[in-house]
Amino acid sequence: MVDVSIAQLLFVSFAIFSIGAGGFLIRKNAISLLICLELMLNAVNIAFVSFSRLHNNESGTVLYFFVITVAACETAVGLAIVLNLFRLKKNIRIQEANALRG
Amino acid sequence: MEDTTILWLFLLGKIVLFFSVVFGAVAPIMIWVERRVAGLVQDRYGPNRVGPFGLLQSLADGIKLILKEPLIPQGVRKPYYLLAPILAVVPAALSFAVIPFGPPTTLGGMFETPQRLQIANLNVGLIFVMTVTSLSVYGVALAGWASNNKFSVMGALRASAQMISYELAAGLAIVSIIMLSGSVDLMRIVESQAGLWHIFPGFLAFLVFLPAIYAETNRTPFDLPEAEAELVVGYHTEYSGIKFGLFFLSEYSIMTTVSAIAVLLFFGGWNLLPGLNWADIGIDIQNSMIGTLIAVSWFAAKVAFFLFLFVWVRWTLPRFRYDQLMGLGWKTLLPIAIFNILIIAGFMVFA
Amino acid sequence: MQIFDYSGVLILLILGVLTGVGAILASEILGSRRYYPRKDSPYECGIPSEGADNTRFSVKFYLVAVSFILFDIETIFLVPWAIEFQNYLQSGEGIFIFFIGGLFLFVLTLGLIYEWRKGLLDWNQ
Amino acid sequence: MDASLKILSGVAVILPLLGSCIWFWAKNKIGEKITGLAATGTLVISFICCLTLFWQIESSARVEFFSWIWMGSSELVNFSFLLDPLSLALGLIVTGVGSLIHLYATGYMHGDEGFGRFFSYLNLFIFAMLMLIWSDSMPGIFMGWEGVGLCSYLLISFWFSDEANATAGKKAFIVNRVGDFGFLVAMFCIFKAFGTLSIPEVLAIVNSGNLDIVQVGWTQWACLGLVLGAAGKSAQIPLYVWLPDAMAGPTPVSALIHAATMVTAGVYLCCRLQPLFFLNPGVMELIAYIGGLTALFAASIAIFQNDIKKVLAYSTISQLGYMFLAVGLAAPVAAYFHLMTHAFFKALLFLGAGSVIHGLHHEQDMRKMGGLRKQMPITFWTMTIGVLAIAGTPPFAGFFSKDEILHIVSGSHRGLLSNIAFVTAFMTAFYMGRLWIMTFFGKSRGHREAHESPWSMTAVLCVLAALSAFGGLLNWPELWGGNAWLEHYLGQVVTQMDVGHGADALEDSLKLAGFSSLMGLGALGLAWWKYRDYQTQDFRSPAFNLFKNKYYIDEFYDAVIVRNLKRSGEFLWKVVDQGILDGTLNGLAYQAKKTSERFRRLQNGLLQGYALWIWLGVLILMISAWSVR
Amino acid sequence: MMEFAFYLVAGLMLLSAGLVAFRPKPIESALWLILHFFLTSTLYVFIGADFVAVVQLLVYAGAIVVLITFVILLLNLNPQEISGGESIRWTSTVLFLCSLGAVLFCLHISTPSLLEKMPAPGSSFGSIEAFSRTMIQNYSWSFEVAGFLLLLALIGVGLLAYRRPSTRDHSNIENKSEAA
Repeated sequence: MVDVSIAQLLFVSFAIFSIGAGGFLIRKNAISLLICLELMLNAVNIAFVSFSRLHNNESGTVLYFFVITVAACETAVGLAIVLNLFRLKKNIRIQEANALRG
Repeated sequence: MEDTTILWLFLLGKIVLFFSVVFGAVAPIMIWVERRVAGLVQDRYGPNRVGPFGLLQSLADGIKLILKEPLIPQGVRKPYYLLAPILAVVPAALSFAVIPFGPPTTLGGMFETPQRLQIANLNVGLIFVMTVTSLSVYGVALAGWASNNKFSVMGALRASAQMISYELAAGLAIVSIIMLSGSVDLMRIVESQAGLWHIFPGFLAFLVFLPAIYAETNRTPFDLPEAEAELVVGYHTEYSGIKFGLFFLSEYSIMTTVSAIAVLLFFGGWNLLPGLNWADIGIDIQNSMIGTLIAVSWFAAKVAFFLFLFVWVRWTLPRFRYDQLMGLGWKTLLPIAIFNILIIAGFMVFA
Repeated sequence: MQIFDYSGVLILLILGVLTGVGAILASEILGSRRYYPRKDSPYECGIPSEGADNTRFSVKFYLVAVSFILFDIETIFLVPWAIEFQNYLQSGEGIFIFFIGGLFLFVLTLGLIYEWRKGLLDWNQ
Repeated sequence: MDASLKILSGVAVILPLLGSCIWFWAKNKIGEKITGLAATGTLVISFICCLTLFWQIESSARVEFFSWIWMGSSELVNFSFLLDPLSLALGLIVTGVGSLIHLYATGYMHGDEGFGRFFSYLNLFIFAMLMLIWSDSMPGIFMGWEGVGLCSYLLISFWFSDEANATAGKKAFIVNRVGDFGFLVAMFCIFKAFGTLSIPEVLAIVNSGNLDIVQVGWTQWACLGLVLGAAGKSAQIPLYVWLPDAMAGPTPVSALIHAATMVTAGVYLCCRLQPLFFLNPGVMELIAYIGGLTALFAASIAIFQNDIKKVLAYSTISQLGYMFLAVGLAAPVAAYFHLMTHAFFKALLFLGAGSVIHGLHHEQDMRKMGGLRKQMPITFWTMTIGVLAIAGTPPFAGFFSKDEILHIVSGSHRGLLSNIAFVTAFMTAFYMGRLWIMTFFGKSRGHREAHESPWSMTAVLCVLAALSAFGGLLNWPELWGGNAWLEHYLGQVVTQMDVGHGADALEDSLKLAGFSSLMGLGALGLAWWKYRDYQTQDFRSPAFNLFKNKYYIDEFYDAVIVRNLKRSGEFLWKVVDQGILDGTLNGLAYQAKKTSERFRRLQNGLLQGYALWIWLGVLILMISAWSVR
Repeated sequence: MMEFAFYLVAGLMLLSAGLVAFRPKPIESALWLILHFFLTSTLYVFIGADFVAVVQLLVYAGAIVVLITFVILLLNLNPQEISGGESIRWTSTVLFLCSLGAVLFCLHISTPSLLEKMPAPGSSFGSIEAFSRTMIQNYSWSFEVAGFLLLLALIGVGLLAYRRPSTRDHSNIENKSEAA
């Protein structure tokens, strides 16, 4: 197994997370948003597994498992909402879905 | 321990063996067998002109495909159109990585310790196979979407939906087998079947697994998406030449992988018979070269039988309508698989 | 020696890609070139294609995909349970492991029944 | 003895009150004629009770009814009557003249839809007047005082449908309230000084003489308050403006309230609390001068008035001025005598004017009258007796009471006041003559045919004419061989300044009497000469406008007080209430809205905006956690 | 050699993540996402977590991205409708970069203990037997809750996405709106 320091792993994880967050903030259509969200969740998983490896304890990977289920459910419901959005507005630009405002 | 170079050589040897056998031999022979059996079933001769009994017919077809014009229809999404066949072939190739086609042997003394006759003995072997089958959906989906033809898109969606739903049933069947054998590594699953093949306790699982693998490879009863009559050959309508060949190649290689898995999980891989083992009849499959060869050939025979089963089923069963097909997948196989898990669990706990 | 095995997988992956790309390149090079318009239009049993080419598709496919994900994860959750099944059996807590798996399966069959009753699974078009 | 007194006084007071409640809705039940007679009947009964009380009570009696227990300490306010010469005399006048006017009113108000209502108000007025003059405690008097004010308001604006009447009623009520304010201040000071409000106790303490300086100081304020109250109620200089406007009410009302009874309340009050006024002679002097000035002032205005009732109103004010003059010069008996005679002939004059107006179908402007001598003979003769009486011609009552006052005024050696008194006497005679001639002599300027009033009105006129003719007998001066009955009768209660009884006194009084009667007749002759063939013209001098417009007093009051009040009210309303209170409140609300408006924009529905804020929050959290490490 | 492999994989991961986030067409970013998940699973292999690597492939690459691809195919939006002019909004970019820098700075000067190499993992780390033993032993309760969560997601999607078609059964989306 390649011996690599936790800092490097965390750096990779945070970098991916930032890219995902940046994408989330910048992109305009709903599906890209969800994809960026996947990126962010994936980055979190990397951190989990790397810490699990650091402490040589399997609970990190188990938590990874539950994060995956949450990601899956979230994507499923998210896409259902996007579908409805599309059905309603014939486009899925996020700017236009701003009815819930003060 | 052996020095690494020999191991690497052995690994390359295995890979070369796999490629030559699966891609080079099994696929073309299967095509030939299929057309011959089709002919016999329909009371006509199959291809028998090219080479003895037409054996070289499929080789000839291969060369023809390569020489055909690389036609790219207009209005097609070019990058994805070309990417699709590659995405179809890659999982087909990968799927064979974890299949052990023989007992751990020292190949007649070449190695001190018995080596595994599988390209990569991952301890998560079975799940890797499941992953690979689920990856093959991409090839199909992209092919349909890229070729910009509404029938092919329709075919692709239907094919992928079908593959997805039957994958589930296969997955749950595999889970029950894992329960029986207690491990995910294929080698250990085969060793656990030494006494009793899994087909007997897990007969329901096999009952679910068989139709699942047929649906997964879009074979006969479930080949509606590419049926000529309805959907103009489905998702690879716009493909011609070698690109179509690649789809064909990936289909047949996945077919061999899946039948190999079926043999490994249910029919005890290279074990002789449920009650009888090689050692009982005096053949040392671990150290003697010949023993290993006999075991491997016994395993190959079983896989051949399953392949023949594919062809046989193709020309006997009528094609499912799509809603029957999906209904079977979701409303019968899946419940049976779940029920089967409970039965086996209950059986093991209380009996 | 995990690396040794994964390198096997890697090599196979590379070989697969190579066969794909190689085949396409070969046909590019060796293929003959004769061009006339009829070949380029999408093939529909000879009938010139009509109707919008980007017709949308039933939401059923989406529902199938979602059910697939959720049940796939169920399968994945069951795998470790299956693996641990025999250990707990030998250590005498068979009932406990059975109960856990049973409850999990029951919850998810509820989902399946819900879908079945709601008519998501019947493709009667 | 006490029980019978209690019953009599009770009946005399309560009967009018009950009456007022009944007549209100009785009119359409039992018909107009019967209501009128019944109302007059209640008055006659209470007059009879007064008469019997008058005969039975020698000096004074105190009748206890009940005390307003729930009004704090019991001795503070108790509901009881003090029946002594002062209150009984006035009581007789009130009920007597009242019943006559009730009889007159049945004729005058015939056919008016508010008939029942009118009589209920009149009865209520009588009840209030009796309460005022009979109750023995200041709050009791005050209750009567207010009741009278109320009834005057109700009766002045009787025909409230007409805007002018309503405003006149309001004006009378408000001006009276100013007077009542003075009365209240007086009550507080008395209570502060003597700790009690019952008049006998107060007078006992004052007469006992052992008062310390502080108490005297308080009494001074009390007297000033009383003067203000009296001026308000009896229409003296500062607060007289309401009486001329009060003529908007029906004529019987003017006769009863604004001639005979209510306006005399002030005089009665000063006589009742005379010991208090003796404590501070300055106030007495003030009263005298107020009286004199009012007399002169009102008389000068009366000369130039063309409305018959306005002339009589101003003459009432000037006669009251005379009474105050007498009270001011410590001659309450003279004031009282003039008050009684004035009640008779002024009621007569008013009712006469009423019948003239009734005859001419509500025509009040003298310039449109004239030559009514033949058409209304009874009214003419009774009016002549009244005019002669007020002008001070010898045989009539007016001569004796006015002469008494003139005698006192000249006797008090106050040059200015005596001159004022004599000039006013001349002016009184002149304007009464003018009125007399313009209405009854000359050609009939009015184009309508006048008819004589019915018997109920003319009979009352005759009775009053008789009274004003023989009224003088009440206090025939001893100097002239009379028994001065009133002087002796009232002397039990009030002290009268002695004018001297020597031989030269007789001679002086005879000279004075002769001179005043000559002046009266001269004024009448001048009026006769001036207005015999009166067409339309009047004096044309610049000063004429001044008199004609009543010295612009009303406009002056309006400009100084009313407008300022309105402006300050406006200021309070606009600046303080709207500006400050509402301003701050609305300001706060506005600010809240503004800030919330800004925050609302933060939540603009943009999904990624929210994500940005979350990201920032996480970042800050991380950095702070790391820095605190 | 392994060091170099790790850096290569990490670099490729970042590259593919960038492409996923910032390529205009969603279908393209979906495919780059698949590559990204492949690289992530190789990263897990490097770390030693085998089972996690395969599960990553199976679930992420094999199921979730399939769903996303399906939706992209289903919606079949014309490209400009989906991508639209991706005007880079400077505020978010600036914020993102400075936050990246800030955290890296903190990580960099953080305790040195983070920087030295991680010890070799135990023999059974990452194997499926170890994973399942920990899971069933410590997390059996959350195992059930996860099942319940899946049920909820299923019902949620059932409610959201599927409206019982009216009598005229046009099951494709295009005229679903009239039917609904």
